[in-house]
Amino acid sequence: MIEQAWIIAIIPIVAWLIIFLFAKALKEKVAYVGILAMGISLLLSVLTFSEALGGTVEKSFPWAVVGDIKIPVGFQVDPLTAVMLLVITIVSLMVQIYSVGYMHGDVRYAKYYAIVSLFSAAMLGLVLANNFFWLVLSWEIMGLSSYLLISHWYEKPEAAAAGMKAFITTRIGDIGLLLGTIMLFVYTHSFEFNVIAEKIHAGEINQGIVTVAALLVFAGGVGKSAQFPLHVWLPDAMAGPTPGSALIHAATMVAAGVYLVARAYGIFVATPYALFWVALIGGFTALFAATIATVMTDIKKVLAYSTVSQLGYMMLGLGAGSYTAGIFHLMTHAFFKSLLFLGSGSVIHAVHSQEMHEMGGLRKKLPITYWTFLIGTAALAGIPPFSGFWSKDEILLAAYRSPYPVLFWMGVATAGLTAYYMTRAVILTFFGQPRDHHKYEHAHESPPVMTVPLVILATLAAVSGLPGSPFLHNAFGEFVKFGHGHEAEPSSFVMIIAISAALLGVLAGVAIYGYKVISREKAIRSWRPLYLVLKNKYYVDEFYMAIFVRGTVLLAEIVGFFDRYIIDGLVNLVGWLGMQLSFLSGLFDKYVIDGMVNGVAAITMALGNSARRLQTGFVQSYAITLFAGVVIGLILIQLIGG
Amino acid sequence: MSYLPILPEIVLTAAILFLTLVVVFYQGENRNGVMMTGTIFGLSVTLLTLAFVPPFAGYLFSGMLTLDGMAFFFRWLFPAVGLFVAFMAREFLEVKKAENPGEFYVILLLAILGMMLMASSGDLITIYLGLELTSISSYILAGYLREDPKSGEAAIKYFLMGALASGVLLFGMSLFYGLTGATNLVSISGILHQVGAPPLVLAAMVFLIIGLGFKVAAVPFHMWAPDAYEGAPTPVTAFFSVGPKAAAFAAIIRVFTDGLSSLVWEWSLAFAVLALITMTLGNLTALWQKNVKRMLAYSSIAHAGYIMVGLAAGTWQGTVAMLLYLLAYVFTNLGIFAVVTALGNREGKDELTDFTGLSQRSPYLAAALVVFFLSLIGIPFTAGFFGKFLLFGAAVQSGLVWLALVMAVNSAISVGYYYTVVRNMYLVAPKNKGALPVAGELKLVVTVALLVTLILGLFFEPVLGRLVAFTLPG
Amino acid sequence: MNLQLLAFMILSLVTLGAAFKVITARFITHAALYLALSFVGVAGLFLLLNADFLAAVQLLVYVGAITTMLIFAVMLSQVEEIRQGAAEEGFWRRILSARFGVIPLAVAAALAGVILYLYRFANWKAVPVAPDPNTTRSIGQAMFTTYLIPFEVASLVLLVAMIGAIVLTMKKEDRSR
Amino acid sequence: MIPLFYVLVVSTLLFALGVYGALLSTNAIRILMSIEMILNAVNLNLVGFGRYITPSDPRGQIFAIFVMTVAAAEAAVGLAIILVIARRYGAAAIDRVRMLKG
Repeated sequence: MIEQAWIIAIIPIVAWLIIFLFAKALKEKVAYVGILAMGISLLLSVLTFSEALGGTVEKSFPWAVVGDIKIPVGFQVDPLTAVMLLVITIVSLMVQIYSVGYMHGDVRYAKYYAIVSLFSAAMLGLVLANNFFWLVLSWEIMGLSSYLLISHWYEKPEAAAAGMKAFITTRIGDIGLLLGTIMLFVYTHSFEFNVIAEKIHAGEINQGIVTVAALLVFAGGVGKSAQFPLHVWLPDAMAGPTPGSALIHAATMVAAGVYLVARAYGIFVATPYALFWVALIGGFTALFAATIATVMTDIKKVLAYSTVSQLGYMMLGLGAGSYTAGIFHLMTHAFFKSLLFLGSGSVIHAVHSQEMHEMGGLRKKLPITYWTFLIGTAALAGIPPFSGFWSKDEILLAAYRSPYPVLFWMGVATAGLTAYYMTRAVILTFFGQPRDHHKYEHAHESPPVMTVPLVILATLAAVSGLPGSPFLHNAFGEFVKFGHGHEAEPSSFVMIIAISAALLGVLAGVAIYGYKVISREKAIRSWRPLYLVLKNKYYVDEFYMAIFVRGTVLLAEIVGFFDRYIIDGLVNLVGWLGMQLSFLSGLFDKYVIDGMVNGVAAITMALGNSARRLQTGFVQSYAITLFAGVVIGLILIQLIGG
Repeated sequence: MSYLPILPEIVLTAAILFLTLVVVFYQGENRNGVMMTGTIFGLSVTLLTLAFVPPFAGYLFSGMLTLDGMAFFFRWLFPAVGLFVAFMAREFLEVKKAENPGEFYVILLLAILGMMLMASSGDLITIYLGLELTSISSYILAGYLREDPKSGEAAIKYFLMGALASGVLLFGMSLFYGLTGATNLVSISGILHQVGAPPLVLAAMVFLIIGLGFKVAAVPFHMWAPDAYEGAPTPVTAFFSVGPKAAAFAAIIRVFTDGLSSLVWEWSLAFAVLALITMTLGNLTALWQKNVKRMLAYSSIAHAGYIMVGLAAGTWQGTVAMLLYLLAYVFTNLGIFAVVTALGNREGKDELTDFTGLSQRSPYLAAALVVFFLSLIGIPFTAGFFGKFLLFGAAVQSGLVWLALVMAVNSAISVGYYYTVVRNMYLVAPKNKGALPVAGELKLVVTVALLVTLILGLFFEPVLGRLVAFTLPG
Repeated sequence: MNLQLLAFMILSLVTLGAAFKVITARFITHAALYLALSFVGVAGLFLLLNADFLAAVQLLVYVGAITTMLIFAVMLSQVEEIRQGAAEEGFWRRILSARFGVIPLAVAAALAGVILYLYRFANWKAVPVAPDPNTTRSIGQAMFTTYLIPFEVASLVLLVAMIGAIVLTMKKEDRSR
Repeated sequence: MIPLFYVLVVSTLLFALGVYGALLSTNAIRILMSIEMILNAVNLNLVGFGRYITPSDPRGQIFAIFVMTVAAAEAAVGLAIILVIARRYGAAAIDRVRMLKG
């Protein structure tokens, strides 16, 4: 199977086509097409994975040859790809099964399944690609599908806006990736990861160029993986359907950025600068987003910022030098975060609200959702022995062993905050007294089609950390590693710190929200400025609005002004000066000295004429530009060329 | 001397003369339809001839013509453009009650002949004559709706500015003649390689850059374009935005890579600067437009800026990228204008608000328009992506990373105004309810353009391979 | 000063002076007549440069065709303002205004200045060879051999101009013959 | 023989006068005349270069003949367009023709 692994990405595309073409005939049966396709892909991924344990495969053919530019088409299956294939297909399958219940009766049911299939196909293609060219192609397709998925309910203005925001914000990063790709190509004459890495390893490329290229590639990861400062799209993207969010924010889109850095690790390790920036941005994002998550009251927003924060964690792991840790956390996170999103979807489905302050006491009404959500929380908070604990521990270990201790403490602080805000979310949602009785009365557990995926994912969230634990001799690290892999030796200090941070967070959450030992209101009151800053997400959106959006508008206005007024304005200015001159030195102009009456009339008319001419549309202005351009061009070329 | 290689041009000329007679002597009711059929027949035969004439590469008629791969590319492209525009024109001329619908097609064919000549010129004289044949036809086409004051205004502005720019271009050509004693591009190139770059040669080059830069509407010589595009009849606007523009790029490639190859450093720098301001200003101004034709005018200015990046690269890879991008741009833009024509034939005002609710009134046109916009933005698996990708590559290869960066930022900005249309189509309730009646030939044009956009996005390799074979040096 | 140079000076003055009057003449019909005079001056210069055939063509095309066409168009126009030709303000009155005085003057003068400055230092590889005594014959020969393609295209340019002029100006009634 | 430079001075001045007229006048017909002056300047250049640079080759004169042909065609089409415009705007005053802007 491993020899034909590319089929895994083709199957969802076929599903997409079938849904696209026969949407009307199939009605809600389209779901089975998508689920069946993803099921087959999952099966093939398992086969591929088992074969990949034996060895890696890479196949490549020239697709287009343009002189000395060879654009390849090819795929590879190495441990990284094998793991990613499994993660993507599992999460996507669970999401699609779950959606049968969640999206039931939706106006654009078929379109939803079509896009989910396309989305999965793009991500699968991305992890299978063995070269930058196809990676960029899949990357762009994924960007487009994310736009469609996020603005699925485009009647809602915020959904339409969020889709656009995601599309444009990530595109800024994409520009970096594209340029990085081209730059690497220009210097190595190859798009293929392995060839590029080899050439760089052999020292054929200048260090400075490698650094710039690596940072450009990283920019792509920053955009897609919602790292600071391009994180703003992700929380808004919650306007999309919740299972879609689970797909985007757990296994596909956002994971792509982390995957990219891992895939291009050969470029990053060649230059210390690049990795340092990856770690710094990752660590900062992790802490930054975690603080925001502590004050969000919308359950999906909490999870959204938590996603941003955890992605930062993965980047931190990669940047701190542990390839294995970053990918390990990517995997465990995919399971527990999709579980949490689907769980929150189940809650939203039940109470028709996303506000945690309108929930409460739901554990009795939604027992399955409650228990699975709790497992997800434990995994995310890093409570042993759930999966998140093991992967986080690896990352903290890597940060601890890195030359920058600040990274380690950033990670620890984030871990504490994570435990705190998740505890808060669980307590607000499932414990205490119902705060909205009307909603509480109507709440009921979701149908099996939704709860079964929850249970499966909960199982995975609980146990998927074990392959990376000492119990299984760090099997994951033996399998997924960069080069020869050099695992940092375990440190009981790190483990103790990690566990205490998590427990501290949980305790704080319980103390404030469970037993009200500390009054929430009082805390908010005494820390009001800080609270406001967090509540407004550090005003990043406002800042962007002011700088970029208004800036562009301003620039466009200036340009439009130039186009419209400057030429004519200049003309009029000179005209005005000339007129003043002719007025003052009236002796030279018989029409002015003909008499005060005539003079005043002439000036008034001329002024009116000038005002009229503030509008463009004058051929003469165009002609003046043409010939003035000639004169300026002639002079410039002599200055430059001479 | 063999006339066989230019048989397509001869066929087209014969078609023009025949159709002129038809216009004069045919007095039936359906002149418009008859002339369209004749035009399409003439262009089809031209294309067929082109396909079956044995390939020929070299100089013809004492170096007046250069028939090479690039010439073949454009000689094939321009009649295809003509087919699209002819299909778009019939219903439009009928709806707008144009007084002499028949002559429209004759003039269109003459313009196409001029464009084909420009692309296969080997001499300044033939370039000039081809350019003027195209330009004079274009002035007439712009003013074709005599009763529409906007059309007349477009014509007069286009004419006056075009004639002045031709004067500038011609002055530069006369200087090159004086400096080298030759008008043949190959001879000029040879002499310039000995002469180097004295000040006057550079000055003459500036005249050529500005004269031709005007024709492709490079900022700051673009000001005529939005006025001419908005005022001209919509099928003519479609033609302007692809035909004469592509032909002017063909002439630019001819003059600068064939004739002024020794000055590549100087002119690539000039085009880099022009490309920078052209794309930036075009995109930023497009954000502000209310009229869809005017918006598309600025969009096409911006695209001319992108294409100039290939010139700025100054390498054969840049030329390949330009040709591929032109191909993608031409068909995508024709598709867009077919939709605009279909809508304008019913609504009549060409405002952005006319697009409201198009997804309900004509889902096919709306979806096609979205694909065309994606292609213009440069999304993968549409024709526009590979063109942009190659342009990026050519720029980076020539060390113009900054230009590639600006281009990438620009294509992000352009999402803004395309999105306005998409939002109007899908998210805003329609102003006029009811399905939009669309003429069959317009649907055909949209479909063909859509197919080209998508097929070129998926299977660009054969086309690219041929383009490379065409432009590879030596 | 030899006679040739004197003739050159006089013809140049006529050409440029008439050209200047084209710009400054108040009535458009006067401007058209000055334009004809300027073209005659250019034809004279062509003669001095041994381009006798071209001088004849110049007289035929410019003076005989273009100027006549302009004058006829002005005189026969049904638009009062064109026929009267008094639409524009006087030249001297506008010379001090910006759009119609200072800026055009500055641009045109700068253009002439820069070009002349560059000419001053140009190194023309002039060939001091006696001119072809029979230019008409050699032009005719070249026109139908070397320049056959441009010749044909030029005829198409005239064709399109003819059709275009008819389409744009023909009255509606004409169609219903 | 008259120095080439003198010829070039005359042609340059004629060119500049044409440019000046085109920028100065509001009358489209006068602008058309100015364009004809520019083309004449180019022809003078071509003939002058032909006389001094390639005396045995009639290339320059032939180029000039083509320019004249095109000039005639351009003038005819230009006049036709001006007449269409003049019917609408009542005059050949080009600065009134400004529906299309911004």
